[in-house]
Amino acid sequence: MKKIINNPADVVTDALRGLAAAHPTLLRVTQDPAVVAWVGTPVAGKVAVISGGGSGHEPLHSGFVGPGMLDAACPGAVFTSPTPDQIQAAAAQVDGGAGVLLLVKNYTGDVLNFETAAEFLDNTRTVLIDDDVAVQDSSFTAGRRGVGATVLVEKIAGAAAAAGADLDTCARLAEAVVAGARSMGLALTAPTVPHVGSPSFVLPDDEVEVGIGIHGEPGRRREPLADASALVTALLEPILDDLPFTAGDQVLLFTNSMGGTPLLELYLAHGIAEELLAARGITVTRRLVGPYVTSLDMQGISFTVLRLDSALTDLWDAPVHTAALRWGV
Amino acid sequence: MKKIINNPADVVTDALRGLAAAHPTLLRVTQDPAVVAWVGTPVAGKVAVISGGGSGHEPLHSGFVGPGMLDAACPGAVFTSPTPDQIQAAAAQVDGGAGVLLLVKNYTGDVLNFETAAEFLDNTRTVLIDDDVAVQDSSFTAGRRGVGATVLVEKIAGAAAAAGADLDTCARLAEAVVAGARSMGLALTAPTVPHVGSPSFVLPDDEVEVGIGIHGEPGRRREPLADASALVTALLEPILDDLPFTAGDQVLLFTNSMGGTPLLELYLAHGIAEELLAARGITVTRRLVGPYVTSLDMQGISFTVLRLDSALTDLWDAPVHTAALRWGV
Amino acid sequence: MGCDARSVAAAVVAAAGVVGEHRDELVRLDQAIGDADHGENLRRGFGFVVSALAESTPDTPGGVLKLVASVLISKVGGAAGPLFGTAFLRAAGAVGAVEELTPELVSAALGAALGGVVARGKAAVGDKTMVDALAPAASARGADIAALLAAAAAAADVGASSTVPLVARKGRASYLGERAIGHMDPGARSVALLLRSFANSAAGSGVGL
Amino acid sequence: MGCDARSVAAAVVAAAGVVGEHRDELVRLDQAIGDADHGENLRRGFGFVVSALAESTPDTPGGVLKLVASVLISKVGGAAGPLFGTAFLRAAGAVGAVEELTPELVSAALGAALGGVVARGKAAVGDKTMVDALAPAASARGADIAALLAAAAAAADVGASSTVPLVARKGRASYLGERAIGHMDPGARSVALLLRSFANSAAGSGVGL
Ligand SMILES: Nc1ncnc2c1ncn2[C@@H]1O[C@H](COP(=O)(O)OP(=O)(O)O)[C@@H](O)[C@H]1O
Ligand SMILES: Nc1ncnc2c1ncn2[C@@H]1O[C@H](COP(=O)(O)OP(=O)(O)O)[C@@H](O)[C@H]1O
Ligand SMILES: [Mg+2]
Ligand SMILES: [Mg+2]
Ligand SMILES: [Mg+2]
Ligand SMILES: [Mg+2]
Repeated sequence: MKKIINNPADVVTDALRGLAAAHPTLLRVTQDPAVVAWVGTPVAGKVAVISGGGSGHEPLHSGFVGPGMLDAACPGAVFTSPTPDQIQAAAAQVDGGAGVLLLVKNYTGDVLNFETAAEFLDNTRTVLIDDDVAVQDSSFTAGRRGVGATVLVEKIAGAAAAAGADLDTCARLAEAVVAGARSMGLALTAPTVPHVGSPSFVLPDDEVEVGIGIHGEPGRRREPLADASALVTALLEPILDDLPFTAGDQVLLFTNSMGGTPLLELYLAHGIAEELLAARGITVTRRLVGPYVTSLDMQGISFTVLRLDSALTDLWDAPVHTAALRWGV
Repeated sequence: MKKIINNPADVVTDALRGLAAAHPTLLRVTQDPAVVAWVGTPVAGKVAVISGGGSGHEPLHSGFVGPGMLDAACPGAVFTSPTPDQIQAAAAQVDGGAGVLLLVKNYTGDVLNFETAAEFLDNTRTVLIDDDVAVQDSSFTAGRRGVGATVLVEKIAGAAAAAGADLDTCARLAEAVVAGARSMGLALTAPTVPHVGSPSFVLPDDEVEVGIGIHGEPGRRREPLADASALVTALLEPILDDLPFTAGDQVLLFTNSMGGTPLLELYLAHGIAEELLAARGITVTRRLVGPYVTSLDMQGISFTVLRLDSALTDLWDAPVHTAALRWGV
Repeated sequence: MGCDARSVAAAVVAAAGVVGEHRDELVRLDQAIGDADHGENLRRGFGFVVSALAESTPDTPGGVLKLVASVLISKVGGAAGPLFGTAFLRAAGAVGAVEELTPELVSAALGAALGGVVARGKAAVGDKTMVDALAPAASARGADIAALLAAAAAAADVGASSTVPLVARKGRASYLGERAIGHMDPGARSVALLLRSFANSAAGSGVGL
Repeated sequence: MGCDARSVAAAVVAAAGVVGEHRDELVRLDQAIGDADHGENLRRGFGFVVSALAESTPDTPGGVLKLVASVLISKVGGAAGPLFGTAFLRAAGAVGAVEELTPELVSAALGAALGGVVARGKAAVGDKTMVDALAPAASARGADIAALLAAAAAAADVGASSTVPLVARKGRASYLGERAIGHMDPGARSVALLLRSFANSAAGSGVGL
C-alpha cells in the first residue's frame, strides 16, 4: 500500500487536524467525537443542517461545511458511518433553536446511527438520500444508495436554511432534490482502504466496474473497457430512463470524479454528457464538474442529473462558502 | 491503459469541448489554435495576463481563467508546450491595449514557444516561473522548473491587473512571487500519458520518487516509502533551506495533490506541514490545499511556500472567479 | 463457580481477543461483498470495550452487557456498531439485575438480542446478514450455560455457512445482486466467532459462562 | 536529375514516414529521461507538414524548407517544435532562392540549422541534446549531395550514440542528474533518423537530394 499516512488507525484524526489547520477562519474541528462545524454556529433562529458519513469520500462531507451549506459534518472512520455520539455532539454545537435537519445517505449503518442520535435530539427531521439507479429499488432490500445527489441536497437545503426557511420547508426541499435526482457511476480501478492495504477489488486492465457505489464495493457488473462515449452513455441512459427525465426538462448536470480521475478526462466525459442530454432535448442549465463525492483513490466517474425548477435553481445559485464549494461570497 | 477517452490524439480537443460546455458563462473556448479566454475579455485599459503550457496539469492553466486571474490560457498537447500560434491568438483575443503579461513556466519548450510568440506581439512582458528546488539552479543548464508557484503567480499578477496596475507593476509583482516562492514534490505512482498508454516510470511498491516535476519525468532520486511525517519533512526542509525561509516569516503554504492523491491524505500532509513550519517559527497566514498543479493521475504531493508581505496578501485575497479558484465573488 | 459479572466480563475480554485474531479475516470477507471495514470496526469497538471494562467492571452480568452495548453503539459506527450494540443492550435488558446468569437467562438474552437486531435491521433469515447466524443460535438449548452456548455457537457456525450461496437482501452486499453468491456474510461470521468464544469461556470456567 | 523543390519535398515526405515508423521508439526514449512526448510531437508535426506540402509545394528548395519550418513552429510546440522549426528556417535562409541545391548549399544549410538550434537552445556539444547529433553532421563533407548526406547521417548516428553515457545539461533530462546516464537523447536520435532518411532519398533519386 502506498499512502501518505502515519498510523492507518489515525488517518481520520490526522486528516482532521490538517483540515482544521487549513481552514482556521471557516471551520471549528473537534476530535473524539469528531465534528467539523462552521465557526459561525450556532446561528440563532436558523435551522441547523448536519450531515455525515464514513470518511474517504472527501470533500464530502466536511468540505461542504460553511455558510450556505452544512452547519456541521460528522466524519466516521474510513467507509464507516459516524456514531450517534458524533451526531449528538454536532447537534449540540450547531443547533440554533430552529431545529436540526439530518441529511443521511441511505446505507444501513448511516440510517441506524443517525436514527439512534435522533432519539436523543429534539426537533429533528431526517431526509434520506437514495439516488443511485444502479441499485434496484425495493422495500425488501436496503434500497438505493445515496451518492452524488448528496452534494446537491446539502447545497440546496443549506441555502434554504440560510435564507431563513423553517425545518419543514428545509426538509421538504431536501426531499424534492432527492426525488428529482438520479445518479450512476463506474470505476476503472478500485480504491485502497488505509486499514486494509490492498485494493478493494481487482479489475483486469480491459474491464470496468459499472454500477459502483462509493465504498469500494464491486459494482453490479463488469464490462469491457469501452471508449468515453460508450461509458458515458452506459451511465446516463439508466439515469435518464429511471426518473424519467424527458425533453423539455431543465437540469443540473453533475459530473463527478471518484477521486483518481484526471480532470482532463472528467471534462471530456462532461462534454459527451452535455451532448447526450442535448440530443434528448434536455436543457442543462447548471453544472458541477469535479471530485466531490469520492472513494479515496478510485479512478472512475459518476453522473448525477437533477431536475430543476426556479426555486431549486435559486437555492443552488445562492452564496456558499465552504472548503470545496464556494461562490457569491 | 485505462482512461475515459475516445481517440488519444483528440483528448485535449475533447476535454476543451467539455470545459466550454461546463462553464458557458465564464469561458470562451476556441479550438485550432486552442485558446481558453474569459468571456469578459478584452478589458479595455487592463493589462492582459496570459499563461499556458502542456495539458495534463489541470486545472492549470485553463481552470484559472476568469476575472481576477488569467485573461486567457493556451493549452498545449499533453505535456507539450503550446505553439506560438496559440499564444498569438490568445493575445489577439484578450489584449485590452495596456500590454500583455506572459507567465511562463521555465521549461525549454515553453520558453521557446512564448519567445517566438512574443516576437510577433507589441508591448509584452514575460515572467519565467522557476520554483522547483529539486533541480539545481545553474546558468549552464535548463534551470529550475516552474511548478506549484505558477498558481500563486497567476493569482497575484491577475489580481494586480484587475486592480488596474500597469504592465511593469504586474510583471514586477509576478517576479516578486517567483522570487519568494519555492516548491518540491514527490510521487507514489507515475502518470499514464494518453498517447503513450503505459505509466511514465515504474516504481516498486515500497519506493517513492522524490524531486519529481509535473510531466511524469522520474525524480532526482528514489527513496524507500516512509510515513507521512518523514515524507513531508523530506519535501519541506529543502524548500525552507533554499530561500531560506526563517523564523518570523509570514507565508502562504500550498499543499498540492499531483492528481490521484485522496484529499484525506492531502489534508493529513498539510497538517504535518503546518506543524513543521510552526516549529521553525514560520507563520502560515494563507493556505491553499487541493489538486491544482497536477500530472494526470499521478499520486503524490508537492508543497509550495511563498513569503508574503501585506501587498501580496491583499492581492491573494482579492476576488477571483475561475473554474478552479473562486472567492469574494 | 457461578456466572457472575466478573465471568461475563472475562468472557467479553476473551471475545475481544478473538475478534482481534480474526480481524483480517473479517476485513477480507467484507472486502469481497462490502466495504472492507467490518473486522476493523469490531476490532476498534472491542478495543474500547476492553478499556471500559478495565476502568470499572459493573457488578451484575446485565451491567456488563449494558456497558458493552453502550461502548459499541457510541464508538463503532457502521452497521455493526448499532446492530451489535442493540443486541447487547437487549440482552442486558433480558437478564435484568441478577447477580448470576442461568441457562434460561442466557437463552432469553440470545432471543432478546435477535429481537433487537431484527427490530433495527428488519432482516429475516435468508437475507444474508448476521441474523442468519443469530437466529439459529437463539433457538439453541442446553442443560447448562456451557452446553447452551456450545449449541448456540454450533448453530451460528452452520447459519454463517448457510449465507455463502445466498443473494443478499439487506446490508451492503445487497448492492451486488448475484455477485454476492459464494461469499460468507461477514456479520454472520462475527456472530459465530463471538458465540464460539463465549462458549469456550463458559466451558473453561467449569460451570456456566 | 537535380535536387529541386520537388525532390526536397519528396525527401521531407519520406522523412515524415520514417518519423511515423519510429514514433514509438522516440516516445520510449523520451519516456525514460523526459516526458514521453517527443515521438508524438514529431509525428503530429510531420503529419501537418505532409498535409501542407500536399496542398501546395513551393517552387524552390528554400521555399519547401521554409514551409516545413513554419508548420513545425506553429503546430508542434514543446522544445522540438521551435528547435526543429528554427533549424529548417535557418536552412531555408542558407539556400536562398536557388532552383536546385548543390552540395555546398546543403552543407551551408546544415551549418545554418546547427547555428539556429544553438542560438535558440544555447546547448553545446556534450549537453546531451540534438546538438550532439547535428553538430558532427554539419561538419560532414561529400562530393555530391548523396555522399554528403550519407556522411552527415553517419556522423549524426555516432553523435546520437555519444549521448548515452552523458549527464544532461539542457532540456528535460537535465532535471534527472546522474539518472540520465545510460539513455540516448531522443532529439539526437530524431536528428539522426531525419538525416538518414534524407540521405536515403538523395541516394535513391540518383544524384543529389
Ligand atoms: N439490515 C441488517 N440487518 C442485520 N444485519 C445487517 C443488516 N445490514 C447489515 N448487517 C450486518 O452488518 C454487517 C456489516 O457490518 P459492517 O461492515 O461493520 O458495517 P457496514 O456495512 O456499514 O460497513 C453485514 O455483514 C451484516 O451481517
Ligand atoms: N536547449 C536545448 N538545445 C537543443 N536541444 C534541446 C534543448 N532542449 C531540449 N532539446 C532537445 O529537445 C528534445 C526533446 O523534445 P520534445 O520531447 O519534443 O520536447 P519537450 O522536452 O518539451 O517535451 C530533447 O531530446 C533534446 O534533444
Ligand atoms: Mg462500512
Ligand atoms: Mg513535452
Ligand atoms: Mg462494512
Ligand atoms: Mg518531451
